[in-house]
Amino acid sequence: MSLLNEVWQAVKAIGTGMATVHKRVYEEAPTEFYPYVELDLPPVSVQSLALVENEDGTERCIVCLQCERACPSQVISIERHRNPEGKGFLIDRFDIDLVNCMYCSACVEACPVSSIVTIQDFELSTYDLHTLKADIDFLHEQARRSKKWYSPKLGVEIRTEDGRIEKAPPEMQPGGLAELLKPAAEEEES
Amino acid sequence: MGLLGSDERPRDIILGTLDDLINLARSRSMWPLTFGIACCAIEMMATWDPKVDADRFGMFFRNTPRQADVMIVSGTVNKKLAKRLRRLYDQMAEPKWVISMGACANQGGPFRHGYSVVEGVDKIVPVDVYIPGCPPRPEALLQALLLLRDKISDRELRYKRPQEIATDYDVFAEPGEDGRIPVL
Amino acid sequence: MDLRIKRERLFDEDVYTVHPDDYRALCEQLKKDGFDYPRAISSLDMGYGLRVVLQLTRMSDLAKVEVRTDVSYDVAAVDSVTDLWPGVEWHEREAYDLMGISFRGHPDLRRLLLEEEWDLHPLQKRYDTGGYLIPDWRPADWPDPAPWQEPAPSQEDAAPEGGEGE
Amino acid sequence: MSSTIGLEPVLGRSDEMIVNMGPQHPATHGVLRVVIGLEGERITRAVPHIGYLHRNHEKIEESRTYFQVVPFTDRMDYVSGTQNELPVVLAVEDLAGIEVPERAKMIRTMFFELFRIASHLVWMGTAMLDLGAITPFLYTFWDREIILGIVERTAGARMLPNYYTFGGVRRDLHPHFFKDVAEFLDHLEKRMPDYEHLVLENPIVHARTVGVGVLSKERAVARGVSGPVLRASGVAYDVRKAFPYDAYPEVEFEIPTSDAGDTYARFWVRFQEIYQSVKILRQLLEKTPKTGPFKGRAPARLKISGERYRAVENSRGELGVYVVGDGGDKPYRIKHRGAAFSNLQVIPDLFIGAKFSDAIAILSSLDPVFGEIDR
Repeated sequence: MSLLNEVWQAVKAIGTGMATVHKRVYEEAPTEFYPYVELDLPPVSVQSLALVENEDGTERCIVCLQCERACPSQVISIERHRNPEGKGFLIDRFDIDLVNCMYCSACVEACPVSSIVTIQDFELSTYDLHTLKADIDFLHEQARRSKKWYSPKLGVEIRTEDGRIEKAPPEMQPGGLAELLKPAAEEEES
Repeated sequence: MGLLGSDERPRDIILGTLDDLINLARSRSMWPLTFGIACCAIEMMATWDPKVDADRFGMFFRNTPRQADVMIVSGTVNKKLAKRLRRLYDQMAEPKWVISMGACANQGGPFRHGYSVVEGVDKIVPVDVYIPGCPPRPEALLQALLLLRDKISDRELRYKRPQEIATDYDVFAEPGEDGRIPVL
Repeated sequence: MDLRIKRERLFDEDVYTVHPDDYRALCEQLKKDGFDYPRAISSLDMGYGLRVVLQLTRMSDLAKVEVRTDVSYDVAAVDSVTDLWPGVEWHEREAYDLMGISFRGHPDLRRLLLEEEWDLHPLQKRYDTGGYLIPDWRPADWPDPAPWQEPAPSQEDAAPEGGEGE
Repeated sequence: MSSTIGLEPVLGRSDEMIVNMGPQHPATHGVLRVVIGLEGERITRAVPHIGYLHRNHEKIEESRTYFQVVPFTDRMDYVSGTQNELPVVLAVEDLAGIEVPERAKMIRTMFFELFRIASHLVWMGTAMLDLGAITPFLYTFWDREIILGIVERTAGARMLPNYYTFGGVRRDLHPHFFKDVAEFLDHLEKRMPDYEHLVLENPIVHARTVGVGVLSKERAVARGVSGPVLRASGVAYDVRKAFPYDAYPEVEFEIPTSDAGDTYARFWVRFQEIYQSVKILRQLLEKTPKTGPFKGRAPARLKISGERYRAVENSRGELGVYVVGDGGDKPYRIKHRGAAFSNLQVIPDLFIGAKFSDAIAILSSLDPVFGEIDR
């Protein structure tokens, strides 16, 4: 009898397994077909770093070296000199070693003017590592290419079709729920 | 080799097309080695999950280096692991390629200041494609695999990689007097 | 029992600072008191010597206790407690590996994380090259260990707390 | 019992065969190496070798400020993401006296439980892969991607988000977070019966795990194991209940335990933990205020003196940290107590006497993650 029982167990197990798997056949496949379909990543997603300029092309960065101090991986190196006319500093060199960066966005948290931002461009694989030693031109280019970026002080910003920089609507912002709920509450009061 | 690889070769020679054909076959059936090291290994597994699904490109994991073409170094390589990694590389059959995945494998990443971490897997094995990120998202690995596919299909037909890595690591399996690589 | 102990209360746990010679006796006492769950053995480089910190829990009432003992660099060894709590086996090996504290009576005191050929204990502060870039791992390139070592303070003199019992 | 390395394990006895498993082995979940002595099918000796992923966390963290330490801790137990950050954050908050808003605690707890589910899903997929089943891997990673998507929308990264900080979390929740999590929980509850069919009720799993690798209660406690491995041996020890932290005192949940102590019991306990996590998350979705402060006041330069051991219950067990501050902005010493580190010590206990094929099942039931073991 035990043999029969075992055969029955085996048949039952195969049946259960097949039935369970069979249910999924009719579900929609979650495959995103990456290289053929462009990926829409959340705007806060940290895939790379960039250095944003103002709309008029001037530098947002005030070279305060906060990001260099905050970096846990110690990949940011900046050289600066005092502005001969006016206040502040000017950049001599602004390098981020994107190879060794751990993409923790600590530099973005530290930046007081939201100049250094996180962007969603993850397609940085390369045959040659030297292309990832980002200098200031590389970082500006990254910012010009990207449509949206994130920094904690200003939230998500987007670049419009005509090149202007705007704040993204609240449903894209972290913490945007507060703004989304606000009008509803006011309507209830009124 | 020179004829096959050079640009001056006559286009109408049938060898050229065979060359391309073999490269096409190789580039469309890259079989990576199941060798997860650290955080990136989880993302490497996720590249083969239903969402990203690298199976679409004819890539399947092989558990033994003898059957694998591509080694994905997915994580920090330290000095203790370096010898083993090199041995796995030596065990893979030619032609073979290496993808360095993530900051640690590229240049030691955030751990490069430590005492036991190798600053870059390219000190141990020759690397074809580097992926930045910590860890790179699965699509980034897929992009790197596609880059490698382009590289394989564009390049000349190679049976053996030249010994381009010179290093002071005493981790290489040097052939002994009888020409065989010594075992542990 | 006549143990050289200092006892204090820190947050929610009892902390015993004990002379290294009495470390084993205290651990036996704690084992008898029902502390059956070993959480961890930590090790510190105190500047004047090395410290072993053993953390225990009693499963019945979840009381936590911490045992500290300071040893000098010269005699960096305490008795192993592996036979009391087998769970500290790897923790002791790790402390030996990274901090250079030997555990007398440990059944299998080998390096755990580093390779057997290494002859340095990297978590000691003397292997700190400015807290930044550690250039090379080979022992020849490490800083000369001579200056920090002299004069080697004796255990009772150097320990600011503990040593003499109360 | 004591494992000696020398010529003996290499040469073996005349009736013994030495098999080397790892560091490259598809079933070791990383870079574990176990030297196994066999007599026929029976394992007579098992010597685990670790350290192939030793990346000197503790030394590097001594040269980083407290804020910079947090992203490093992410890389320890890389399957369970933010869970690793919490012990350091809690210990420093204790020492510096930083107040955490209630809402921040709840957000932290929600992420903690989301990552517990994610980690157990990874375990389920890889454990079944070890036992020869490929389909559960595809299904669990499918579901795990949903969790990672939720995490990425708020925290910015999928796996290692560096989300917790001293006094709360780094940024506020995404507007759709509550909806996303609720949807995911509904989805998971629909999927869980499938997983039970494929894993717990699977006769092959039964045949390979029931009665295999039994760890007695006393041995488990003495070996210092924690988490599901300890609870499968019948000890109801859970840091979330024993030494509550964050929002755990405010939610109701049970500690699933099993008295069997075998591999199947460890599988079963992890399943029940997923159910408990779902229960906790449902309560927190109700309780958490939609808006409010997500971060308390923390000084920009933390200077800390004193020492503190804090532990949390991560997916593998008690993840502790022993922070020693000397008054500077960098820790004097940080010692991480890895949960899987202690759990893995039982390899000789469980392996010896088992069959060789059982070794794979036992190892997958321990669920080691080497970032945390080797650190």
